[in-house]
Amino acid sequence: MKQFIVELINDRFMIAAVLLFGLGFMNLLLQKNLIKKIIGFNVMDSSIFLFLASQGYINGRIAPIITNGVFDAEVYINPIPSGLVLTGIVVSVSVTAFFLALTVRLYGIYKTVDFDEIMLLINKEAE
Amino acid sequence: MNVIYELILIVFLFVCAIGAFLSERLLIAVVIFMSYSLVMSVIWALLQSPDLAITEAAVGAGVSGILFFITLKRIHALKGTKDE
Amino acid sequence: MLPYYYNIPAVSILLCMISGISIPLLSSGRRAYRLTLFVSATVTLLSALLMYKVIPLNEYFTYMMGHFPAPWGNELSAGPLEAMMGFIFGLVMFLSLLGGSMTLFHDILPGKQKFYFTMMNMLMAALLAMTYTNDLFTGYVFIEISTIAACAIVVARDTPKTIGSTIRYLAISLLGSGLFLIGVVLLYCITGHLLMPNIQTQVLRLVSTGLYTVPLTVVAGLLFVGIAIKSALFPFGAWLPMAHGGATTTSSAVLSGLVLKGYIVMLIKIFYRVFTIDVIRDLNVTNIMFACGLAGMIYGSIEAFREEHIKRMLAHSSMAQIGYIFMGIGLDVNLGVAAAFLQIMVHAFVKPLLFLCAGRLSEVYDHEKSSYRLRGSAHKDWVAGIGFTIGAMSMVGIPLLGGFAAKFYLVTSAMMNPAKLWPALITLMISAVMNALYYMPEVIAIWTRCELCTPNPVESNLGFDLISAPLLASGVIFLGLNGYTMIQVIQRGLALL
Amino acid sequence: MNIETNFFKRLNDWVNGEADRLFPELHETDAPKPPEPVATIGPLPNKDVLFLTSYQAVALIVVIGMVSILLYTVYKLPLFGVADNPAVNEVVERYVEKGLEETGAVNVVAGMILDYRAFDTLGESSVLLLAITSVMMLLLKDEKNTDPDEELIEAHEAVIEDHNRDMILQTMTIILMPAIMLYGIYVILNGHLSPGGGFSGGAILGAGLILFASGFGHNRVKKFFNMKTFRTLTTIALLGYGVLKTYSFLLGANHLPTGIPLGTPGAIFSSGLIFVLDICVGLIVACTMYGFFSVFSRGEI
Repeated sequence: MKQFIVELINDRFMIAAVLLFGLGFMNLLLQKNLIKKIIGFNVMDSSIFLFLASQGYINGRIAPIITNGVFDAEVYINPIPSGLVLTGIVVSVSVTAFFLALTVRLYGIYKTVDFDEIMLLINKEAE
Repeated sequence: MNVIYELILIVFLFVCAIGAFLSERLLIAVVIFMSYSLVMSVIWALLQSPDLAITEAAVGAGVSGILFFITLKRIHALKGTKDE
Repeated sequence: MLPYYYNIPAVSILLCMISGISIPLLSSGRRAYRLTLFVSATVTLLSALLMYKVIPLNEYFTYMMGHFPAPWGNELSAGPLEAMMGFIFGLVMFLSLLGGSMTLFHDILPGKQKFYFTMMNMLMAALLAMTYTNDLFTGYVFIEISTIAACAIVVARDTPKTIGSTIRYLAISLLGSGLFLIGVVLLYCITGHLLMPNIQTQVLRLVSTGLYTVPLTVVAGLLFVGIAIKSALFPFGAWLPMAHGGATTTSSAVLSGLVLKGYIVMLIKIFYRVFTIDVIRDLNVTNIMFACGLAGMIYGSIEAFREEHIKRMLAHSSMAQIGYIFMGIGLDVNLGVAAAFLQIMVHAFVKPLLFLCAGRLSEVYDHEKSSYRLRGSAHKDWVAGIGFTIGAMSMVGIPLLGGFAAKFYLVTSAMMNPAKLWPALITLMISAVMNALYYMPEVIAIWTRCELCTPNPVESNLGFDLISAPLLASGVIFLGLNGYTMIQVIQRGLALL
Repeated sequence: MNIETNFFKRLNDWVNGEADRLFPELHETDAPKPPEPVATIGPLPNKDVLFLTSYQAVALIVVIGMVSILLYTVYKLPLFGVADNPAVNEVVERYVEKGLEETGAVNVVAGMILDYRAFDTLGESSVLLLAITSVMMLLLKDEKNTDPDEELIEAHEAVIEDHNRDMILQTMTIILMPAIMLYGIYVILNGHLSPGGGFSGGAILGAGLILFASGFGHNRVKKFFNMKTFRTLTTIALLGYGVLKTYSFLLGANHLPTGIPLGTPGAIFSSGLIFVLDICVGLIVACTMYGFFSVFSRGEI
């Protein structure tokens, strides 16, 4: 049991990322309000990036800025994940902006932000 | 020493995430979400990736927070504030 | 020095991106339309040149983007299959733009037409990059580009229904790309690489040493589910009919003809170049594909049968065709995957033809969409009538047409796999009958004379009458006639992957 | 005494967002009520209720299944923060060791983003362009998305805004504005030397512009930053990025030297192309972030 706790503490970021992903994913699906859905989507996305960036970290090493001529790789952490996550953060911001723009337009038309209500109104219009 | 900081921050992340979804007023949910992305940028700093910390702080809390506020204003969800 | 045609993949992707970026500088929507037409035409010619060079030599090359070789910099990889897909993407994009231009300029407000063409160019670049990429994270970035661009061209029509269906489409396909990203991240954790050949060496080492087998199966599952969500396979395809039904004719033609296929081509490439197809078969991901494919064929056909709105009926039938493709891949036989590829190519020609002709036919009775009231519309617009008839017959599987060739090779590949023979044959038979049950009444309806209807005059759109309908129809007939040579070329290409 | 209780009561009310305010006399002009929801939904037909509840049950099962699968895989993955996990291989070694001499960038991450894997970042910047284009496609004012009572509320608010400019916000903007802009420009220019780079610097500049617009109103910003300058800036920056990168892609692939000097590491004008690309990416991100704000709040840039 103690060994399990030590391992839990050691892998804290990955477990936190997976649980946050579950939380965000659940809210993306179950929340009725569109704004809450978008927050859920943001939580889900940033948890994936937390998982990726925590893969790059190596204990006891510093950020990959080459300072005063120290070149060997044992001093710095792995730079690739932070490069990928940088791209990911900007992608998730632009997608959130698109999502919010759609919500504003939907409110303009249906005067409600409740996703199920909107879908029912659309189906009612379709017949 | 770092481990304790990170554990506290992770607990705070969970508190923010759950708080953002349980709060019934949207304004509070957005504010809590901005603090969530602020804590996330502190975690990036602790994980030795400063680029991400600056970007997440400026983009996560800054710009997407503002976009959320304007959307709330446009869907008349700001109860009792200047908008009313 | 590299032979000159090695640069074609990179040039065609960058050409589309730069033209997409520079469209805001143009003054009017029309000019942006002409630029997009020119760019898709050049991409078609370039890919044709690449096909002409690569297929006889049966050559597969990788192309370094920038100064740094494989594991360090980005890379593109092209072979006969990718060249063919690039050619089809360019050609069908060109023809759908040309064919649907009338409704395009009618549906979208003048101020916003330029935005629409930026989206089209970027979608073109994303489709090409997804087929040519040799790097998983570049694949993810271009999947995001194609998601935003696809949702934007659906919402370009600005009616309440399209906005509602777009938000659902965006939410579900973001879920799909999120799962795909988790797959790429997990793969990076266990293999340490992002470039497909390097990952393959690591994966084969892991499989042989039996290390990390659980993460490997989860990664294969996640990549499959992510792409299945985005290409509207059966359980995940709820967003497709509303999104494709409501959009303008060109958008729905491009969406159901090309965008759904771009993801599947990337999945096939990942399965062949990252996991190698036998590893995938051991992880029995292909059985899930087979089951979902069968269910998709039945569900899509039943929904299309019940549908009254002609465009939504076509959207449902694309869900059924996606089921065909995944069933082909799931047959565990190389000929099955080749037949799936042929089905992709046939469907990339047939569906835009059907959407364009349906759009023109519905204009005869001032945008009347219900199939019952489209009676006798073919007499007023006979080009669209003939095009629709050819497309419907190919979907039903009349010999000498593309649909028949694809179904024929699906059946022969099912024969080669006795375990999955009977379910495949039965579902193929049922869905062929269902296809006939909802396409044939359509064809009969548009050709029966109708005295008391009041069709309004049809403005002739030369681009549609002279170029796009004939070319799409001849593409279908060409694929139907020499299906055998196509299967040979595809199988050689698959062997090279 | 009653001023405090009154004051604290009002402060408490104000924080909780009740109608009463600290200084009620300033805002007694009442804005017209927002319109009632147009289509009210009666009690849901039981078919939909069944669908909704079953949807929620299935969604819950899917989420719990997904989380348990991922937890089990995390349990099997290499440990966190260990030096010999498979991700630390010859790829990382080359980025760190030869990164400085090959790209000239002291900040290895910036070198990796803008030189080793520049194709991803080109895709990335076009994602930004797509996002702002799609938001403009949805929210730019035209006959389809403007309705009269929305206009009324907005016109009314413009009147309120012009009357009592928020003194606190304006003075703070005057103080903060130079600092933010300078810091943003510093982060962009030193992208290859210190942490930061195009994305973060651009976001800071964008946030600075947003602060200025919310402090002094859109018309002041429109003097120097309207739709035309927005369009030319983003297109020139992205075209610059695309053309420069196409030049270096095509030459690099054919093993031809691009002849761009890498300069002395550590100096501002070092690392050849990365410096220029950082400025382009910074411009794109700044304009897009400000574009999001103004299209969302005003419907035009």
